[in-house]
Amino acid sequence: MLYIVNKKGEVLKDCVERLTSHDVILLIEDAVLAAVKTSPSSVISTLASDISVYALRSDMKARGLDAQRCYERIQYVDYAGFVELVENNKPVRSCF
Amino acid sequence: MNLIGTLPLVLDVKTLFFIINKGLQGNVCGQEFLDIILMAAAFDQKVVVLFEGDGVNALLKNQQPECLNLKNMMPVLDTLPVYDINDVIVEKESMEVYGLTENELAIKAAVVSRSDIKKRLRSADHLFGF
Amino acid sequence: MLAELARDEDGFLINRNQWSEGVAEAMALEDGLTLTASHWDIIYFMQAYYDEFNHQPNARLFARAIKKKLGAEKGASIYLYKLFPDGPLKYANKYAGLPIPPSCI
Amino acid sequence: MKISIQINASPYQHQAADTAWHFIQAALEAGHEVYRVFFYHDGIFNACRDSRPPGDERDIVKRWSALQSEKGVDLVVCVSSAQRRGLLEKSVAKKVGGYIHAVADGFRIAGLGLLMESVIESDRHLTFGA
Repeated sequence: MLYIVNKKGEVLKDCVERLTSHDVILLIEDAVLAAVKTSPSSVISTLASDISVYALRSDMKARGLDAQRCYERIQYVDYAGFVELVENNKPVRSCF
Repeated sequence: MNLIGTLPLVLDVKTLFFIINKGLQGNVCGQEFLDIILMAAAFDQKVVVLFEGDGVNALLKNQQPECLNLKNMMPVLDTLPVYDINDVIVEKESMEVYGLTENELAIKAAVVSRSDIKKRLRSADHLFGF
Repeated sequence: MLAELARDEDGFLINRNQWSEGVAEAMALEDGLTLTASHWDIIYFMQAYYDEFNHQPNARLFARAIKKKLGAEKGASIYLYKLFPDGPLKYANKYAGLPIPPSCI
Repeated sequence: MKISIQINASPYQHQAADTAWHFIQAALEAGHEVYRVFFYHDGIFNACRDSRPPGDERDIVKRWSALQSEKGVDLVVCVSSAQRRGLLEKSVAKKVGGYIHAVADGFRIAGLGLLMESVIESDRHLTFGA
């Protein structure tokens, strides 16, 4: 199952609490900030290793966020990759 | 069944989950979301309505949005069985967060654990939120 | 009788308190329709549905709800259109003294 | 795959309409079919003909119109969402003395049935919201 999340805070938290094995989460829009390493660590760092975490590259770039500042587990996709995630996962839940 | 003079109309049936995770009052989006739910039933789709997160409070009795001149959506929830929408579930963990019990809910809803909901979600075709 | 009532551009009552069976008959007559027992079944159904659920169905839901309550025959489009040739949803609401549904304007 | 898109947020106020547009471009590029884009809630403001952003900014409404005229993507605005928010189809506007040019080129105003059809026909349904 694919979760598309567009903001941090409660929306991301509600979503993260419901992720289970082999789910995929894609951070878009303002949610890409959750990919950045923080102190204390963000909820993204607490996720089990069998959950794939993606961030939309153009939303990172637009906000000046560099992959080097982000958790190592984050994978990056462009819009073509976004489409592939949608194609390869069902169902899709948009969290906004 | 009357098949004579009737075109064989085969409508695909999909399983659609409608997730209510916020209140139904305060803005018109909840009201408009209910319209989609009812419409899905009118198209003979398999409809599941799920209340979770803050949305469990949308089931509270005694909501009085009329005091703000807002339309009360609680009676509209009572139309669900009219359109044969009987698969209404509410997440157990969210009920616990707010200390709610089943008899505090305005409509009949099955209390289901987060993990069992997840199993059902995985078999859905499309998920809707608002 | 109709002249003194506040109504919108489609002739719908602005204030349902002014509704009576006589008003419904007059509004229908103005549209060239004489209400029969079959019309009243639908009109009373609309009023009861609105009072119970605080909701106005669209055309598809309307037929569905009637089918559920009054049986498949009365919920059939052909039957409803025979009763209200210019649009069952719009005119059933109108003669019931209810607001005009968004899709009917 | 066939993709159905729903847009729930107004343009400019939020990124949803931009994200949806970029997603649709990529989906078409990859050879997928975008069955329909359905504008709901405040998403109906994506169809406002008189939106006039400054000349050096993206024109979201024109971009949608172009998607329809160049790629043939069906753009449908929900009639009840639109009427509530003051966006009237020409014939309705004429009747009530409203503004008859409100809806931009390439959009059509219709009911929720078209959303349901789009959802039933499509392999994926994606909602973009605020």
